[in-house]
Formats: sequence, structure tokens, C-alpha cells
Amino acid sequence: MHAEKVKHDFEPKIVAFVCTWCTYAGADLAGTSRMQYPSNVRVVKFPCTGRIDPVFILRAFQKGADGILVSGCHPGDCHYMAGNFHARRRFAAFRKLLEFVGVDLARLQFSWVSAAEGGKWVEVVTELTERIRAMGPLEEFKELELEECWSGKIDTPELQEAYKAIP
Amino acid sequence: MSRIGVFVCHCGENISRTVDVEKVAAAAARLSGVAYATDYKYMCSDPGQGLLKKAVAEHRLDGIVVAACSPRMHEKTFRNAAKSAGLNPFLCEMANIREHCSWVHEDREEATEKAISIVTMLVERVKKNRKLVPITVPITKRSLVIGGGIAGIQAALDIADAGHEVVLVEREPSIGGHMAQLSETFPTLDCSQCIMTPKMVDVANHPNIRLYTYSEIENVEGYIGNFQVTVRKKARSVDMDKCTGCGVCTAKCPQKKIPNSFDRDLGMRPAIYVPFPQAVPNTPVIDRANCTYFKTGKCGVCQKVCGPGAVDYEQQDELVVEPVGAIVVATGFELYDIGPKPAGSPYEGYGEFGYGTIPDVIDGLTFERLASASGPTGGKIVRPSDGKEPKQVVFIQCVGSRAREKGISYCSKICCMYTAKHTMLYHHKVHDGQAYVFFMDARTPGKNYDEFWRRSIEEEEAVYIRGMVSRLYQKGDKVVVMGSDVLVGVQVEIEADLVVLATAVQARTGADSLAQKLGISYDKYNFYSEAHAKLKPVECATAGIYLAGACQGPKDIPDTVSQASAAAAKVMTLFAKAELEREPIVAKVNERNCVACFYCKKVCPYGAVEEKEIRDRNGNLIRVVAYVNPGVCGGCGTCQATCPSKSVELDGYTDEQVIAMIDAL
Amino acid sequence: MTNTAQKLDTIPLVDSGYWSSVTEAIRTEAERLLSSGEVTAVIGYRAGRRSGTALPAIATSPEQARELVFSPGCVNNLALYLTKAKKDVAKKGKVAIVAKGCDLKALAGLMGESQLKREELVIIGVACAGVYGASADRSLPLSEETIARKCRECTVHAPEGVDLTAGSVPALPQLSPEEAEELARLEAMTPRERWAFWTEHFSRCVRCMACRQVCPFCYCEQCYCDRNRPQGVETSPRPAGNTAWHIVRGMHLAGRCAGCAECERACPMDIPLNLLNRKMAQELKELYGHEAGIAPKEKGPLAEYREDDDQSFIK
Amino acid sequence: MKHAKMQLSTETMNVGFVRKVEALSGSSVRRCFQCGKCSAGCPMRSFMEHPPNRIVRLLQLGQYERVLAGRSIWYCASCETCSTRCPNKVDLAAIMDALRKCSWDAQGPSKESLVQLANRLFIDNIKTYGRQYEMRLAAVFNVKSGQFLKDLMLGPKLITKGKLKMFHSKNKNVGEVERIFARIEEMRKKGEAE
Amino acid sequence: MTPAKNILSYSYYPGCSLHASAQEYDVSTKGLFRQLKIGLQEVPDWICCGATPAHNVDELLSLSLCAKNFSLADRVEGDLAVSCAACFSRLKTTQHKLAANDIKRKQVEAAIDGPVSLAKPVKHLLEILAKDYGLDRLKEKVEKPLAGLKVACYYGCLLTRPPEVPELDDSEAPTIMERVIGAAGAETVAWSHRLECCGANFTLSRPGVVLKLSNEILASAKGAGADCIMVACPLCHGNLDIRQKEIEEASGTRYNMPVFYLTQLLALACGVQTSRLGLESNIVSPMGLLREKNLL
Repeated sequence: MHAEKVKHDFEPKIVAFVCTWCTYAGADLAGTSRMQYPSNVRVVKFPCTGRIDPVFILRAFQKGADGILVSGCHPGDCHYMAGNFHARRRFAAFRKLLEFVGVDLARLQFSWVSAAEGGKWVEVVTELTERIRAMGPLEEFKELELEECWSGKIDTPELQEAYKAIP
Repeated sequence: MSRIGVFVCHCGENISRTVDVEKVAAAAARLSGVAYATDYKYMCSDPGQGLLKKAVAEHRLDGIVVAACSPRMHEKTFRNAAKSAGLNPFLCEMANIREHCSWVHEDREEATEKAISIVTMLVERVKKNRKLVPITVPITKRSLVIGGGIAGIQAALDIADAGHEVVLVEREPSIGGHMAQLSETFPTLDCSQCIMTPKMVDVANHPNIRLYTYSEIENVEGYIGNFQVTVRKKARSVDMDKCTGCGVCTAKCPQKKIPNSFDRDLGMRPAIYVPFPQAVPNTPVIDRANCTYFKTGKCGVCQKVCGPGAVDYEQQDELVVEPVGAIVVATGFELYDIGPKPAGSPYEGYGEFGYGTIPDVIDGLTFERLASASGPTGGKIVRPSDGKEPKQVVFIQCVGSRAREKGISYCSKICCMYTAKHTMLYHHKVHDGQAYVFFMDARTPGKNYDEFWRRSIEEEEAVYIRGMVSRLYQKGDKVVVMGSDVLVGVQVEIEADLVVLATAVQARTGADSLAQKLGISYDKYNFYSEAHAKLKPVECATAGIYLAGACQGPKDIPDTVSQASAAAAKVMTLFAKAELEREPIVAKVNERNCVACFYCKKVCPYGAVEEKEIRDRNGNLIRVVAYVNPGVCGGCGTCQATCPSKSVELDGYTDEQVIAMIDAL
Repeated sequence: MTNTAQKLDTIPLVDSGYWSSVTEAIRTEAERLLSSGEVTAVIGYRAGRRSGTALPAIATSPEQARELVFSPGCVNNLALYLTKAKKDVAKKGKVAIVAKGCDLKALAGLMGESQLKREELVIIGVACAGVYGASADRSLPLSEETIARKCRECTVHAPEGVDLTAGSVPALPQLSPEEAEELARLEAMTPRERWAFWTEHFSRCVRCMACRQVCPFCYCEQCYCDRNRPQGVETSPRPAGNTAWHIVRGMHLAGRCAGCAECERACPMDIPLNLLNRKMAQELKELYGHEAGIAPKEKGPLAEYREDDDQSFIK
Repeated sequence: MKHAKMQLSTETMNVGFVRKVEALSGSSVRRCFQCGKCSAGCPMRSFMEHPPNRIVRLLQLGQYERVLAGRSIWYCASCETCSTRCPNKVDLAAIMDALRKCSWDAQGPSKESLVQLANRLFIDNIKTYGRQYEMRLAAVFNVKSGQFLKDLMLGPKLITKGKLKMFHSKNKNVGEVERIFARIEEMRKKGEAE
Repeated sequence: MTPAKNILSYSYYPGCSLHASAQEYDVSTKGLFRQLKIGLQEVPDWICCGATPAHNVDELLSLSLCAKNFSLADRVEGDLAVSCAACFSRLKTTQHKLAANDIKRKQVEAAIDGPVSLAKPVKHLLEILAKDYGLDRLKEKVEKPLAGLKVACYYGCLLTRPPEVPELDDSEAPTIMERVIGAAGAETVAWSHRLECCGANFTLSRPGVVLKLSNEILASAKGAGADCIMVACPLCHGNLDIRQKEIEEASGTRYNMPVFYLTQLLALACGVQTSRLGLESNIVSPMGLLREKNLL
């Protein structure tokens, strides 16, 4: 059973935003079934995917997440009837926005994992972790985080002049 | 500075086998705001809980993180423990280091590291937790039942028998609904009237039931436990208190040629009428559209002949407001009409079946009236066109049902059975007649149902033809049926005397507008939606409203009665408590910041968001803001994620709590 | 930029008679509305001090109505003045507003968000030929060189659903869709190239919030991005916070922005903000068939759903 | 063949063929639940060995040989009664069009496909003249189908009534029509069209 | 492109048959329209729509031929008037399909090497008479009411099917032909086979089919007491009129049932000269019947 542990150069940080009724329970099931998956993932529990604000995804990327999973109930199974339908539209739009500003969407995974799908949880998390591991760290946000000051190029004569005039 | 206690559980060896629990506790102790951290073999055991309670007192803890199993397992346990230690239970959180960590990882180092990080996230979260108190809602222990068919009658009787007052509202002049129109019922062939009328009388005589017939729902306000329902009592033109039901007025009315819709227009009734002899209440009503007095101002015969002086031409509609705590919706169904549909209708009629213009093409309910002993023909089966006894009768199933082309793709569920019943009734009455049934599939699940269907074929000699009909047309006094038998693979043509269409069961016209008044959801066919297809089949998503019968989807009588009793049981469960108590995980509006864009209202699946007017001391409107009714809110938080200014916040899952966790990554 | 030769080369898109006829139509209607007492104020434009400029103006008397103008300098989206800047104006009774086609869409959006009521508004629509771009030389007439980028692809020259249309749309030449081309160029880039493009722009942002200030849809009393408990979006003008701000703004406007491009015009750092908004509008149209239009919608595309919405991106 | 046992497996059910028919016709095959309404109203049913609903059934089972073998598809009159009345909006008339094309492309003319022969000639006529030239159509058809003397009696009568013209009028767009044919052929070669 | 209220004017697509076997349809259409003062300008050098054979063999070709005709028709003012039911069906179907399907539209654009123009409404004569011109106006123009003439209106397949394409009238219970000819004073009979198929394009390849189907139609019309059948389609006319003699021989029933194009009867009622109705081209001579009803 105990496979030889492979050490990787890079272990990504994965954050999973999940709803409590389906995916959180699905992850619990993976646990009670003693399935194995990479330990990179950190779960943040919500009542419903409908509660998940795109800001959280942005925030997590900024705070060092290399990959993010958002997962909830299958359509029609939402404990609150429609939360996941609203979430589906919201994230369909948000991922397009992120893509447009240059975020590689391979780092942002969405899934439906029901309370009965412990296996799917393992599969989704493992696949995402391995993919991100292969992609390497999400440098873009990290670089941005490190830049402390206004970094606009002083490239026009007017600006240069104005800059020089600062005592 | 917070004083948080962290308790790391070994769970026997379940956690400690792969997670170094001592190391986790030690790491937790180093976190800022953590006043106490320890590990213990079984946190959920009595000594474990005792340890927690003791620590709360000793270390004056203001927050607790139990790092153990899934909160789905023991959150209640530890919150109760926290409560008994004098701490608000919502300041206690669980870090799941068993299902999400020790059980799914083998590497001890990795698992320990992950456990520490999970604990850290939860510690940061608990710092932002607020004290919450459970929400209580008072309950008015009276109930409204909308619809006086078998579903409404059953629900009303059950609730009333349990000792609660019931307001039963029926649109027609009499209760009874569709079941009162039926001749005999499958699979036992007992007479519908015989089993139905006693129940109708029970309703009329029940001390706990207030019956409003010829009435409709005007308006519904409020929420679970506290609805205010306005009922419009339409002017009957007859004083119900004075009328003795002697029937002289109906006998003397000179206008007698109005098609009786209760008899599917086969029979005639006067302008002042009771729809059928066993009607409850047995008080007539004047059909003002057809009454000579109302049309011309002349006549007035009924008033003159009425001994008690009950006829009142001046009567007006009356609005009554009824406070109730729960509502059962039992508005039933109507049948698909094959006539041409107006532009924009989602449905399409049956031009190929003559759009209802061929007189000897009728629907199943009309056949019921023909077969009913109390019907317009006294139970004799005759053709509408010439009153002759039909010798060849063709029944066509799935007309409108399972026909997405015509606008409906669902199965109407009851037609297979009632068509089988029709062939039997027909054969019992016309011994030398032949019944043919065109069908696509025979769906007969149910106790004694398949046996019943087989009987119609084997004993009553109905000829079942597996195939559909392309077209019907009149030829002389016959109706030519152009069908096919797909088993043989040939076309079939029958010159029928009478054709009976098993038309689809569909939602009542206007079901959507009632739903909007009630704030309940409905599907694309206007059938009302249950909260959960399997686990909440009688509850609406809107708390305090329950469904019974065919308004929720096609249903036969046994299913309808079961669901009605189930809805009644739900009402009784609600009424069993003095107050409604629920978890305080609900959204709250910050009225100062709310700019009233009402995106929250647009996305709320529960209809919990209302528009609240803020007025100054003089009563002038200052502005309007959103208000979340805590009795109705389901706690999903979709409003908060949608609110642009985050002026609405879900307790227990605030932005502060979530962002604290993210920042602790 | 100013150079005589260029001035001579510039071919006006419309003749000057057009502007005066629109102006006259606005004045006549404003005067009538104010003198009859039908409205308490008319929100419109008056000429600015420098030639070629115009300022938002609120006329409350027939005399002031005579000062209203319409010129290529009338760049502002006046819908703004009904929700934020001069919110009190609307409270005093029925008001009239001068609206270009693009501004009308904002009005419709605001109606859908319960911020305005159609019956409390008289809308004087402008048959608009276009307005100056942010960096146009305003001494020149409106021409292919000086016209705003958004106007090059305008589909609402003639306003619909208004109470009165001032002027009539002159014949206009087809102009090349610069913004659409720019959008296509960006879409063709790799994510990394786009990231570089946007971070360069965002890092210049000084968080002056002019974009928020001019946006008719940013009418929140307290902006989420100004909050401190919690601070979901960093408030200081650091590249990381700037990026978050612009992404959150893009998301909050998705399905609502009507494309007036005021944010871009007002931006002192020349960040092409309308590209973000336009991209989202395009995506929402593709995904859900939503388009910001003249008719107020009961729900926006992100406040409703269909059970069969696309979910190909969800595993 | 007709009554041979049907061995069903993923190999014997030709899904690719069904997909092609679905693509060509723009209509789903799987939607059909075999109510038989199409067959009930089909004016040509008595000329076919497979009733229309069975054609769809065979397609559902991927039995393309059985579908193409018979005369059924050639006897469809394109009257659209089936498509009009189908409760599931299966466009059977379009499916029949697709099947005829598949059959002709794969097997060329057969004794059952006289209609298609007429159709082909009709189209050749368009290609040559831009319009229909009924006299020639009838004459060539009779030669090609081996029915030399068919309708012998009708011809002269029609000519005297002015109904069959001995000559055709010249159409300016003949060249353009030819180019349309050529372009379509070109597109098919490049795989840009089905 | 709505024409001014009173002066109607159309571009006209007669179709191949109307220049040959159905020349009487063409002649009477033109005669009727002239009488009603409705402008009709034939699309110059129109090409064949492909009819049933083209879509039977090759859908893309069928769509392309029709699309080409649309661009030819754009050169002439006015909505496109079509008399032949088959051409009408093909042109409408093409509009319907290309409007809904971008892929096909692109393929067709490649085939005709130009843009597909779908803006111009395609209208069958019946639609023009009943809707654009108006039955009341038509009634005013009737000089010789067809009183006493019992007409069986025969729609066939393509005028109303499939329901979403022609949008001419209800696909299962149309009345437009009855209304139009009723306006000219004729009596219409209710009969069962109005919408049944006549055998259509099997006329050449499988005449046996036609003999059976058309026989049922003739029998039904006769049974309903009709004096004549009125059609709007050259194919139907061909099968019911040209082949009527054969049908009679094969079935052993004598029908002698004249089959008119709708424009022949309307033009007659509106006072167009009898010689310009193309009546001599009808194989089953209608002269006896018309004389009997005092209509000549």
C-alpha cells in the first residue's frame, strides 16, 4: 500500500472553496473511505457555492494560492435550490474576465462533486494538484505582490519633466 | 486580543496515527490570540468535553477550535459543550483534521503540516466569529387550504381533526373538484360520488373548518407562521345565511339553456343554479353573465319565489382577511384543450384531430360525465352529435402528453389507467360495442393497476393498438381514425362512432399568478415546485407553504390523498411547537449602506428579501432599503455574493471570516 | 497635436447646422417643460469657457433653458446626475434629462436596478452624431480624427423610447472599429502577454477613482473596495491592489455596464478601461444572449439563470 | 437478411452513420419513441416495406444496411406530413433526404431509385439550362430507365396544348449556375461541406 | 420594403413549370394582377429553385440555387411573389434554414460566391391576395361572381407544411384558399383530402403511385359534391389534371373533374377576358362546366 513517497521540487498551494452540503460531504466521504490524495489542498467551507464571491478567488491568488478549486452541488441538487445556478453564471463570467486580464484558466478549476462522490473529489483534487505542480508557481500575482510602488514608466517628456521638478 | 482555546483530538489513533497531534497543539499554542492549546485522546467523550468546559472557565476562553473530525459529525456536540460552559455556541468551530487530513494522507510530516495549517485557518476564522442567537418566530396556529377538490378536502379534514382551525377556499360554487365529476374510479371501480360526498359533508359540518366557496385568493402577505391572506368572496347574489337550499329558485328560473360546465357542457342549467345535486354548500349562485335580470333589469323571478328572501341582487364582492400560520396549496389541474391556441401560447392544439370541431370527438372527462349515473344522460353512453349509442368507440391516449411538438413533454400519469377504466365502463353499458385503444406505452405501476389494465383487454375485450393516430376526419356520421399498428407495421383505419381523447393533465390556467401571490416557484409548465424532489416533496421552497395534489404534477387519487395527508402532517408538525426556532445562519442587511438595487431580491431563492421603507419621524419616506426576513431566509448567501456593496451579510459566513481564512493560507 | 495643416485636412463628419438644430430642439423642449411646470429641472449641457467644451448643467428656469447646448463637447453621461452627484435634483419632482443613445442605455439599466422610475423622468433623446474623444483637439470640428473611440462603433445614433428626439441623425460615414480591433488584438494574445499588457496599465493607476466617480452604475454609498473590515481589496495604489480593484470593478459592472466609456474618458492615466467592460459585455452576450439595451430588464444576466446554462467549463 | 437475427454490439451498430444522418438532416434520431404517428399518416406507406417509424427504429439501432437496402426511402414523397405531426419534432422528411443522399453516394443507382434517377436528370437539366426543360427530362428519363414507350400517349397531347416546349429559352445565368455546381463540388473535395 | 398603401408592386418568380406545363397558371396570374392593378415584375434571368429533386439529392445545392435567386430578386423592387407552391416551399425553407444555421449560410455564401440576402419577404399569391391586397378589396373587384360553382380547394403538401416554414396559414386546418375563392363568390365544399399528398414528384418515375393517391383525392372531392378542384401548385395540377384520364382508366371511375389554378378562377371572376385565362391548356376541359354555370 505504501508507495514510495516522491519528493517534488515544487508543492503548489491549492485552495478549495466548497459548499457544505455536497462537496464538503463528498470530501468527508473520501476520508471515511480512506482514499488517498495530495495534501496540498486547503478547504474553505461555505453554505453554498452561491455564497462564493469572486473576490475570494482573487484574494486567494494574491495570498499565494497556485491553483483554486470551486466545487458545489450538481445542478438541481442545490440544498438552496438555485445557489449553484447563480454561481455557475457568476463564475462563467468571472473566469472570462480573469482570462482576459491574463490569468491562465488552467489554475482555476470548477466542479460539481456530490456528497456521494468521494472518488470524484479525489480525482478532481489530484488532477488539479498535479497539473499545477507541472505548471509551476503562479508567479504573476506573486510578482505583483512584491512590487511595492507605483511603477508606471516615466516615458513621456512631460512626465520626465514633472518628475524632475519634484524637489 | 482574543483568548482562543485549541483542542486537538487523537480520535483514538485515527488522527494521531498520521498526524503528530502534540506538534499540532504546540504550533497552535504559538499562534497569536491562542490562550490555550492541548491534545486529548477522545475530545467527543465525556471527559473530553469536560476538559473543554474546564479550559473555558480556567483560561477565560472567548473562542474554541476543536481539531478533530468533520463538523458534520460533531459540531453540534462541541457547540453544546461550549454553550454549557457559558460560551456562545457559535464561537466554537471545528478543524477537520480527520476526514480531510489524517484519513487521506499517509505521510506523517505532510499530514501534520496540513493539520497545523487547517487549525491556523480555523483559529483566524474564530477570531472573527460573532455571537449568534437562534431565531424564534411566533406561529399563528390556523391554516389556509386553497382548493376544495379531494386534495384540499383531505388536507383540511386532517388538520381540522388535529384540532387546528382551517380556512378552506374554493373558487367554484361547490367543493368537490374533479373527483366529483368522475363516474367510477380505478382500480376498484367504486363510485366516485359515493366515496366523495361523505367527505364533502364532513367539511361542511366540521367545527374547525371555515369554508369559503365561490371565493379566490386576492393577496398573501407575511411569512411562515404569520401570513395575512385576503380572500375575495365573489358575490353569490344569494344570502348564504338565509338560503335553505329548497331549490325553488332554480326550478322556476326561466333561463334554462346555459351549458353546465360541471357536465362538460353536455347538460343545461338555469341562471341561478347549484352545479350538481350533491353540491356543498347547497346554496345556489346567480351566473350574472347569463341572468336575464342582470342583463336587462327585467325578470326577478327567483327573488319573488324565494320564501326566506335570500336572493340579493345587490350583493357585492367581499374581502376578508384571514391570519394563518401555514398554507396548503391544492388547486388541482385542468385538461389540455385540443382547440387552436392564441399566438404566443406555449401550446399548440390538434389541427389533425379537427381542433375540437368534430362533435363526436370528446375528452376523457366528458366521457366520465356520460358514464356517470348522475350525469346528464343518466349514465347512458350516447354520442353528443345525435344521441345514438356508439358501437365503435376509439380511445386515443397521450393526446397532448408526451408531445413536445404540442408543448408538453411529460407523461400525464393517469390516462393509461382511466382509459382502461373507460373501456370497461363502456363494455359494461354497451355489450355489443367494441372499444379500441391507440396507445404508445401502457404505464400501470401501482397496487392492482396492471391487473386492472390486463382485465380490460382479457375480460372486457378492448382492442389495444400499439401506435398513434395521424388524423381524424368526419365522413358522413362517422369519424375516420387514421392510425397505425407499429407491431404489425401497417396502417389502421377505423370508422368510429365516438372518439375519446385522453388529453394531457396540465396546470390550471392562472396557476402562475397564484404562485406569484404566494411567492412560490413553478416549473415551465406552471406546476408548482416542491423544495426537493425526493426529500421535501410536499414542502415549497417558501417556508410555511405546502403542496397537495395535481397542482404539483399529474397525480391519481390515491397519490393525491397521500400527499394531502402528508401536507397536513407537515402543518401539524409546525403547529406542534409554540414558536419556530431555527439556526441563526441568515442574511442581514446593513441599512446604512444599502442602495436598494435589489439584486439580493432578484437572486434570493426563498423570496426572503423585502423592500423596506425608512421614514422620518413625520412619516415622510426617506429611502427604501432591502430587508431580509429571518423567518424566511434559507441561509445560502447568494445575496451577499451578488450585492455590489456587500450591504447584506450572511451570519456565520461573513466576508471577515472567509477572508481571515484565506489570509491564513 | 495642434497644427494648422492638419486642421485644414480635417473633414467634418457633419455640417455645423446639425449641432445648432439639435441645440435649438433641446432648448425649445426644455423651455416648454420648465415653463409649463411639467418638470422642476432639465439636466443638460451648457457651453464651457473654452471653445469646443461643454459642461453638465441643470436648468431650472426657462431662461436657463435657453443656455442649453448640444455640441461635440457634450461628452458626459448625464445619467450620473440622477443617482449620485446631484441626486437631490431628482427628489424635488419630475426632471427632464438630455440623453445620447449611449446614456439612454445607462438610464435603462438604472431603471432595472430600481434607481430610477421612468414615469418620473422626461427623456429628451439626442439624435447624436458622436462626441469628441478624450484627447481630441477641440478647436477642430468633429471628424474621423477627433471623434471618441466609442462613437466609431455606435449603434444607437437614433435614441429609442424617449419622450422627444432632438434633431435627426445626419448621414454618417462608416468608421473603422478601432476598439473592436484592439479587443481582437488582445484576445489573440497569450495569457502572459495580456497579463503584461494589463499590469503595465494597472500599475500606472493612481487610484484617483475618477472611473468610479463618473460611472452611472457605481452608485453605492460605500464602495466595497473602500472597506476595511474586511479589506477585500487593498486600498493603497499598489500594483496588486490596483489589479484587484480593476478586476472587481469589471466584475461588478459585468452585465450592467452600458458602454458609455466614461471611465476611460475620465481616467487620467489613459487606462483603456472600456476594453474590460466591453469584453464582459461581449462574453455575456455570447453566453446568455444578454445585451444592455434601451428597455429596462427585470433581472440582469448575473441575477438570473437557466437550468440549461452552459457548464462546459465545470468538471 | 430482412428477417435475419440482429446481432447487436458496438461494432454492429453504426453510430457514425447515424451521426452523419443526424448532421445532414439536422434532426435527432434518438428522440423518437416509436409512437408510429408518422406511419399512420404516411400516404406512401403502402408502397414501402419498412414503415417510416421502423426506418427511425433501425437508425436508432445503427442498422444502416437494413435502412438503405429497401425501397422505403425511395418511395418517400417529401410531403412532410410526418415531420408536421411528429410529437417529438423528429424531422423525418429531412432524415429521408439525408438517407437518399447517403445511399446514392455509397451505392449509386439501384432499381429502387428510379426517383433518384429522375432527380439526377432534373438537376443535370438545371446545370445545363439553368431552368427545367420538361420535354428533355421526360425523354431522357424514359431512355435511361428503359421505359421507352411510357407516357407515349401523353407527349403529343401536351405539345399541342403548349405544355411541353420543344425548345428551351436561353438563360443568361447558365454560366453562374454551372459555377455554383463547381464550387459545391470543390468544397466537398476540400471537406468544407458534407 | 413595404409598398405604398394602395399601389402594390412585387417582384415575381414564376418558376420553371409556369413557363412550360403550367403556362396557364402564369398567363392567368399575370392577367389577374393586371386586372387588380398589382405590379408584377419578373425577376430577370431567374434560375430553377431546384424543386424537390434538388433537396432530395443535395441539400446544399438546393439552398444555393434558392439563395442565388434571392440575390437576383434583389435587383427588382417589391416583395417576392411566388405562384408555384413547390418553388414557394423551397424558397421559404431556404430562408428559414439559412436564417437559423450559420454554418450552412457560410457554405452557401461560398457556393454562390456572394452574400446571402434574406431580407426580402417571400410571399405566395394567396398571401398577397388575402393579406396584402385584402379580401374586401378583392370582393369589390369581382365582376362575375362564381355563384353556384362548388369548388374543392386542394392545398396539397407544400403550401402549409412543415408548420414553421410557410407561415401561410394553420398547417392542419387552413382556410386561406376557401377565403380567397369565397371572396369571388364561389361555394367551397368541406372534404377530407384537402391536405393529402397527390404523389408529387413520382409523376415521372412511379406513375403508379400517382394513380393511386390522386385517385383518392379525386374520389374524395367528387364524394363531397365538388364541381371542380382548385389548386395552387403545378405538380398537383399535373397529377390531377394531366393524369386524370389515366386515373379514370385505372380505377374505372369517371370523374370529369376540371382542375383550375386559383388564378384562373379569380381572373375569370374579376372579368379578365376568357381567352386570357389559359383555359384551353387544361387537359380536362372546363368549358362545359363553366358554360353550365353561366360563367362564360
